[in-house]
Amino acid sequence: MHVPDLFFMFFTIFVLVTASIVAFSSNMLHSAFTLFFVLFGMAGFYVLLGGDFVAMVQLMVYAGGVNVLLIFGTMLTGDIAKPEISNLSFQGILTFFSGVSFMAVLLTVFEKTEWTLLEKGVREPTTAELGKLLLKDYILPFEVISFLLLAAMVGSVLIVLQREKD
Amino acid sequence: MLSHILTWVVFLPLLGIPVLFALPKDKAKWVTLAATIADFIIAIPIFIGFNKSIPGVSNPNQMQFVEKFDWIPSLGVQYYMGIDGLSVTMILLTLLIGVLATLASWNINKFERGYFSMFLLLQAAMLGVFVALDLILFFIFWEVMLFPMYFLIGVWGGPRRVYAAIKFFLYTLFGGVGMLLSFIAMWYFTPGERTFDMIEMLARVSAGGVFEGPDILGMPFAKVIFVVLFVGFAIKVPIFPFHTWLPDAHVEAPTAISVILAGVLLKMGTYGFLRINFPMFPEVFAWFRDFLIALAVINIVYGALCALAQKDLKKMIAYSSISHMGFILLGIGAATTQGINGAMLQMFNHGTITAMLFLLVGVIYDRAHHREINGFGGLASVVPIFATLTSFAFMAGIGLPGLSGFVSELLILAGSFKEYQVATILAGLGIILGAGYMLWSYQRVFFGPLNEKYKDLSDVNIIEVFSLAPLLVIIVYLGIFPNAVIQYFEVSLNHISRLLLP
Amino acid sequence: MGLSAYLMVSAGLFALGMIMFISKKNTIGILMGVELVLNSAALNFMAFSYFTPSKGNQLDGQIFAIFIILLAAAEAVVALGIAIAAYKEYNHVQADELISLKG
Amino acid sequence: MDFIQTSITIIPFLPLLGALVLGLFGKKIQAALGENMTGIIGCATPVIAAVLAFSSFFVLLGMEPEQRIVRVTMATWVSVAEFSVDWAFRYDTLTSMMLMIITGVGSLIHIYSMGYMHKDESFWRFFAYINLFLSAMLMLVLGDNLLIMFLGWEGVGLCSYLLIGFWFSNYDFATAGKKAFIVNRIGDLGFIVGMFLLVLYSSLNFDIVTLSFGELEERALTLSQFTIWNWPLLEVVSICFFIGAMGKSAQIPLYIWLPDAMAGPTPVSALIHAATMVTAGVYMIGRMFFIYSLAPEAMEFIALIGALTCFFAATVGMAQMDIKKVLAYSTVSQLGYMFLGMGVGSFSYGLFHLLTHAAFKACLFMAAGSIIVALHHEQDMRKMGGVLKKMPITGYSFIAATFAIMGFPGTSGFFSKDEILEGAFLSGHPILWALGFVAAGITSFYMWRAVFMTFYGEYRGDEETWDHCHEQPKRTVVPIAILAIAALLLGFLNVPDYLGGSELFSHYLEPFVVNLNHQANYVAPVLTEAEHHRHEMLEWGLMIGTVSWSLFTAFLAWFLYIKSPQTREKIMAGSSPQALFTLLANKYYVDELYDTVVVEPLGKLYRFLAKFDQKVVDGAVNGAGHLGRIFGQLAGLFDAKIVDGMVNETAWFTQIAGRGMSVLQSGRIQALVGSSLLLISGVATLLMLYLD
Amino acid sequence: MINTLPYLSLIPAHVLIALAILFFFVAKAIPGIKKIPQAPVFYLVLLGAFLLEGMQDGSEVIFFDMLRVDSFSRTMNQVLLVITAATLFLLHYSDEMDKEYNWENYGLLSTLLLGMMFMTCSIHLLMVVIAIELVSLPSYLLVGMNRKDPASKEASLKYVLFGSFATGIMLYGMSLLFGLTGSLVFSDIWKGLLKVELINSPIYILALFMSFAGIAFKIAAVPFHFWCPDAYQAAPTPVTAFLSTAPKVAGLALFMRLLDEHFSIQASGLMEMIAIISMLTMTLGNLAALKQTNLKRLIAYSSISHAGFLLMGVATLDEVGRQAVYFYIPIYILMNFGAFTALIYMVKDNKFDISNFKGMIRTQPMLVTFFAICIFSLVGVPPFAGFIGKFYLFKAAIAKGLWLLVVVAGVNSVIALVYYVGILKVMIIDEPDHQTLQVKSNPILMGALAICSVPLVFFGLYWQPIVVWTQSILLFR
Repeated sequence: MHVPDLFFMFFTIFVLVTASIVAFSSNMLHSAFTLFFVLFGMAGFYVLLGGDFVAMVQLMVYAGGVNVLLIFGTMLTGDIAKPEISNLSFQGILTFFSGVSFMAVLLTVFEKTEWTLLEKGVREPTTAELGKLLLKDYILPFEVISFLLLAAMVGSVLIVLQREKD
Repeated sequence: MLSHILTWVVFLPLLGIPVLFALPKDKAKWVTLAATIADFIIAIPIFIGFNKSIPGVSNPNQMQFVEKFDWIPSLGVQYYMGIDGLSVTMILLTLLIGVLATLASWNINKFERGYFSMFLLLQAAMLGVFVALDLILFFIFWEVMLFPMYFLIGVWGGPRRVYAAIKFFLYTLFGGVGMLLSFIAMWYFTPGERTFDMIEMLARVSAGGVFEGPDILGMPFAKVIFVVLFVGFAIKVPIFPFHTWLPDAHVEAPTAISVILAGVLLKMGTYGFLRINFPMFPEVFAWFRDFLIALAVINIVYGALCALAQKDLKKMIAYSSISHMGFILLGIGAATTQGINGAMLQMFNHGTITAMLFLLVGVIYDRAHHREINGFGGLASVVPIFATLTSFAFMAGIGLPGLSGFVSELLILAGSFKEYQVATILAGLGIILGAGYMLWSYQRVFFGPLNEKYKDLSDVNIIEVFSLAPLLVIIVYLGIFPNAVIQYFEVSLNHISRLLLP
Repeated sequence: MGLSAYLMVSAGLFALGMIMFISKKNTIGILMGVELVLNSAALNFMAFSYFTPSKGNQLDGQIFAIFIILLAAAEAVVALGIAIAAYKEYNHVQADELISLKG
Repeated sequence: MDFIQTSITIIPFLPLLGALVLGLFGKKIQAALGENMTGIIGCATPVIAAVLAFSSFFVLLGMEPEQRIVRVTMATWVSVAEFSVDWAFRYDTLTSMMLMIITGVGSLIHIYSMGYMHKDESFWRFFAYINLFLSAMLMLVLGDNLLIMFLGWEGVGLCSYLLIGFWFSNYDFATAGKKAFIVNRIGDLGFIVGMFLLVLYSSLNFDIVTLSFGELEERALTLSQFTIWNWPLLEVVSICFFIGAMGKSAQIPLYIWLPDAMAGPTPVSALIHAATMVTAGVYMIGRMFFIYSLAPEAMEFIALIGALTCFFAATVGMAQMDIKKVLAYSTVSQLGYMFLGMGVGSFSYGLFHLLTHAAFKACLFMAAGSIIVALHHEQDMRKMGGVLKKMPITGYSFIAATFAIMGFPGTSGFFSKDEILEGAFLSGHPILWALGFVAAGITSFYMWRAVFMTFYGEYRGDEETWDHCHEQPKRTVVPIAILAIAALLLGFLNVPDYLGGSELFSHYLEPFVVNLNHQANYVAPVLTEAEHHRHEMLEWGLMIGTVSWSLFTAFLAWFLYIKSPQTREKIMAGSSPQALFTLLANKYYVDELYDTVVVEPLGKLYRFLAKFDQKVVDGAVNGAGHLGRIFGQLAGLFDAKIVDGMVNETAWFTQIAGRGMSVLQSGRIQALVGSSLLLISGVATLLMLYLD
Repeated sequence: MINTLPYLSLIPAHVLIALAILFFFVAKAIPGIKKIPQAPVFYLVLLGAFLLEGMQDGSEVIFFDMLRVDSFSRTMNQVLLVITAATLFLLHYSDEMDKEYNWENYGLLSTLLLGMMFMTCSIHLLMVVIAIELVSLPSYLLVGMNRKDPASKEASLKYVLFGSFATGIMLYGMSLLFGLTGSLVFSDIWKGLLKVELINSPIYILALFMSFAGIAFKIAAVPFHFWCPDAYQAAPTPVTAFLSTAPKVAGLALFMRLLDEHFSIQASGLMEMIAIISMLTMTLGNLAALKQTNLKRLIAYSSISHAGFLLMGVATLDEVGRQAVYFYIPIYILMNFGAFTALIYMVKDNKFDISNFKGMIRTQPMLVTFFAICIFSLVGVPPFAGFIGKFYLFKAAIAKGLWLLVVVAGVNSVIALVYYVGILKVMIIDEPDHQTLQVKSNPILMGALAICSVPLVFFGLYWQPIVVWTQSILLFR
């Protein structure tokens, strides 16, 4: 067993456990904070998969941005004074089984599929190459997504600030 | 004008609509009357100039008063109108019923302009159906009838009008959609070059062409198309078991609309059989024929039996229509010359007779405000003229010799007897039952001790006489000289008979 | 560890995300489920980028993953904005109580 | 020729004109010009027609026997492809006889009616109807083809319907009219099918289809070679037409309408239900004798039905109390004789009986009507008696006609009935003869019974009526007397050979109606002198037997009703005679039988079907909806609260299907997502299973 | 490094709209510009973009396999621009959106528009995702802008959640596609899927189906349609009109482009898949519509079923089917905008319940007549254009032998009748009562309504112009 495999095992257990806590915790804040660990674990996977830059983006944007946003959201939409914000589930068993069965479908399908595989994956720094790609092949999405972010920002502000009904 | 006479005839009623909205609303009925009468008058050259000796039907160059323009060239859809023996009498019937139904609408006093504009639209659409020779044009006219009819029943009808109107609309649209799909499939798999020109299609079929397509959901193409088309038209006829909309629609519709419904609309189904459904698929027709005859007999006997049980006069007549339409189907199904000619004659005769019956029911309904057969009694002594007129209509409905209904039923039965003896005899039972329900209801309404409630009932007034008299004259005249009408279509229908029975 | 191991992890995350999505009462909780789903998709892209040959650049998958992260951010912004607006309107964001629109 | 052509063209349309005038303007005429004028208009047309008919007859007599036929073709009626029928009339010896009966008896009855219908407010309507009837009846006999005959056939049926229900405010009368019409319709179906069979085989074998009698006669031999349904074609055709005749001429089993038809005014009974219309069936068989001659089995059948009807109707007649009912059953019975005659091939005798019957039965009915009017519309013989004193002319006319109907030697009935019975016997149908023979006695019995109950003995009604009872006016009495004389004398037209006569009537008809034993292909048994002699003796024997049997029963009637009513009461007190009497009085319960076997099941059937139509057919087409509702309820998804849908009461079926989806539309986003997820995985799984 | 600027000259309309987005978002901050009336500016921009699209020519693949601009994309973009202009027009007459925030609203609308314009020409999965998101996010926000309906925020929230769900599924599916083929460009994906053992295998179906989720979400096809009724009901009516048409057009354009490069060996499976989606969509949409009492919601469901019908044309996967879809698009836009214009005309204060329309014809005969034309056209009865649209769709499906689909569609067009005619029944047959809306007449809106409904009759009788137009769209060439 190679070292990366050990890391993989670790991250797998780590991510699935934390994700389960996110999913099944009944305290909203617990979920929100635990999500940070999930995202961190994901970054670990990315590193294992040769995506050093992506892992960094994951940590900065996702863990640092989105997750913080979610925590803020949790607090803003609940009673801030209360430490516990409910994150209860309902139709639990049924949901659980339908989720699990869906996963079973996915796994069966994957199992049946013969993927074309590379001889061996490469793990080397990708930042430079990604930069080039972003400014050449992916210049258009790169530009367009800026509009997306702009619209998202302005729009969110707008909808929150909208006048009360008159 | 003669060169575009069909267009004029079809669209003249539409010209009435703007006029009608321009004038005060109490003038609406006069505008409508003027429009329908004018339509009748400008159509006279058609009946005079019609060449009775050429069959048309499957011969493109034998259609008369043809108007043919490219309409949607990309699709090969044409504005193609023309008539042959098959359509000419139906046009006559439609024009006639149009005028009479206008008279029958004289008492409409709710949204006159809306009523009469819908009425005129309906009239134009009905005429269009009978002259269109392009499948798409035909279908458009066919469906255009639906929404005026919906409103005419729905707004101006009886207490359960909404139900009846939507039921009518649903049934007919259901059939219509099937028809449309079949038309498209027929277009796609036309023998030879694709076309919507039904005469051209027929010409190719009669020259040996066959609609060949892939199996549809595991069933042979031609059979499926045939059956779907059949259902589409059968709903209009209506044929058991698609008939249940008819009693409801009749009961709820205002008098004039019942008249049109029974007089013209039902004929479109059988017209469709003769023009499109059967001749296009002669082989399937041969396969389907026994079943068709069975349906016809069921229609006749079943309709008559149901009519016996009805308590509402209009419903009784509606079921009698079902029974009578069964005769038409019987004649067409037998497809012998007499049978098919008789069917066509019956289409005309049933149009006039049933129209008269509904007009008469309308007269009594206007006065008594109900139609319960058992709610009357002894009216013959109070309203003798009305009773006499009714007896004429009833006797014509029974098929008394000397009145028009007899000749057509005779021809149908004689024709079908050549091919289906037992069915014909069973259908003959329908005639007996017909006498039963007609006389029984007549007796309950007009005979027996006078119902005191109605001792001051007034007899028919002048407008009603004007709307009834022409029908009476036609019924009697055609009983004596049916060939006055038969001569128009005989050649064409003999031709169809040859197409169907090679 | 091979491709299928990663796919299993991503399938697991996907299923957890779905479960959250279907079962959470709090809107923010549902959003978290969405994040899990998006992460599973990104993980897939990363894994495929690493294990399978790519027609274009081998890093296409990684680029896609980056964009997924950005999209997630944008979506989260909008979703939270709307959630807060809704909170102002109804004083809660419990999905099971937001049922005035139905039928 | 020309005269005949003109007159036969005019004859049927004269009464039609009268009917039209009276029908359209009768009410005004009656109001303005009075009843008399109306009556005169009504009577004028048949009288003129009668004059024309008789003059035509004499013109015809002046022609060679073989050429006594005139045809008039006026226009085409129906013509489709090879099927073509004309408006055409045919006048030959048979027609001339019928024309005279119809117009002659018709005229008399019209005149009689002026008296009978006096002071009826619908006087004009009566004449309109009865004129119309004459017109139709004339069409029937004049028609050159089956279709015109059928036109008349139905036309007389219609008029019969109208006249039976003439006093329509009485619901039962109207019902009787309806019954007559519908029963006739059943027979007509047979008629029509017969026609169709001829059409069918004509179109198969000839260029044109014809229903004209002349051409059918030419084709008869050809047609006789075919079979249908494993039967000789002409047998089937004959039976079919005979079914028509059964309806019209009230034979078993379709006779039930005739007794009820007595609900109509008495002139109607006399004209339509005795003299003319009901004999149409006999006329039809005579007209088409060439077909019947080729259908021996059908002939047997006709003879059998005729004899049975004759017998059973006569027995029922014995027990009736209503004088018109007695006459009605008597009519049925006499019609049975006619059919017996036709059935055994003695066409001319059957037709002769038609003629004589027209005279004596019309006379009987009119006399009865006269009495009924005089007794304030009392028809029950138990409340009559001794009327002869008050109404001698009527009474003696009635008695004269009774002599005729019983077959008293020398009267018309004697010759006609006797020849029929003789024909039956000689053609080898002893059993049928026996039925007819017994019936002859019964006839004599019930007729004399009627005479004795009505005219003799003590009056049994109330005083006031008796006081007002008097002889009717001339216009009523004269026609009765004329007919009575005719009833006595007409018989001499056809005195049989063995009585030294020359069978004038049969010979007159001969060119167009040939008795079976005179037909070309009839192989007459060669009789030796002795056999010939024995034959004659037999004829004499039969005649004497019948006459003495009739006289005996007449005596019996006298004995039981005049001489010794006590004996009658004693006999009637016995249980079995009483049971028999009840059975007969109730007409063998045939009406009840029809009710239970036909009418009630039919009623059940149509009521069931009407429900079936409403619930099942209508429902089945909407079946998806029903299923949807059931599933909806099962799944607990059916929400009764949402009944007030937008399209409520319209198309509820589809709506319910929509309602089943409401769980998806609960408004909870999770439900939505969950279901879409389930849908996805469901579809995916299905696809995989399917595609693997 | 390759200069990408020249590529921009091939998408000038996109650029113009992008500039407009910046302008609308930023301009408010600049004191002088703030006073400029916003709407004319937007109209000008739209007109400019329309003309720019019209001036272009030829077919190019640009931005390194990201976009493909051709006559198809340009025509679709023009359609989208027209829809946007119509929406802008309706926004003037609606009281549901806060006019104070017009700058921002227009900015969001422009963003949406830009996204759709990219949807019509994307040929790269990443571009597809971004374009779809570019459409989705402003849509979520616009739905929440209805001041008159308190449920607006709820709808918006549901919409965003559901949208994220669909995006998640789509991304997951795309990842599988990427894994299977190693490519993100449409043509390469189809080539990559060309392996025999792969076709119609579970993973193939799963990957494709999940990838279609985003598109299905945009055109509101089953099972991604659940957001649709809520969002349509609670959104400001002009936005509803917009959302019920424009994203569908863009989504269909994208769908057709995505499917265009498939190989014939793949056709049957795809056809089946899309046919199933199509059948489910039209059936569920129709059935759910039957019991609606809110007019806006009803039209939402009807638009779902119409999406099903449109997918019928897509399912044939051939030129005929696409032509039928092109044919239906303008008609569908006219019908829908006609209906929504009438609603805006009639309804104030969010009274969309069907009972508010009782006996409307007594007071507003013209209005109801026009509305009825639109409704009958939606039903698809002649002589209205909706019939012709369905006619072409049926024709395409029959030509391909998709009989089951044809039958289901046929039955559905009958079911649809029930609820559509139910509306008319309320408006025309029922008697008015106190609930019935009082309508102030507005000639301009009436004119707009006439512009929508009169062509429906005209095209119903003479549709050759649309045929010519559809033929002018040289697809992907």
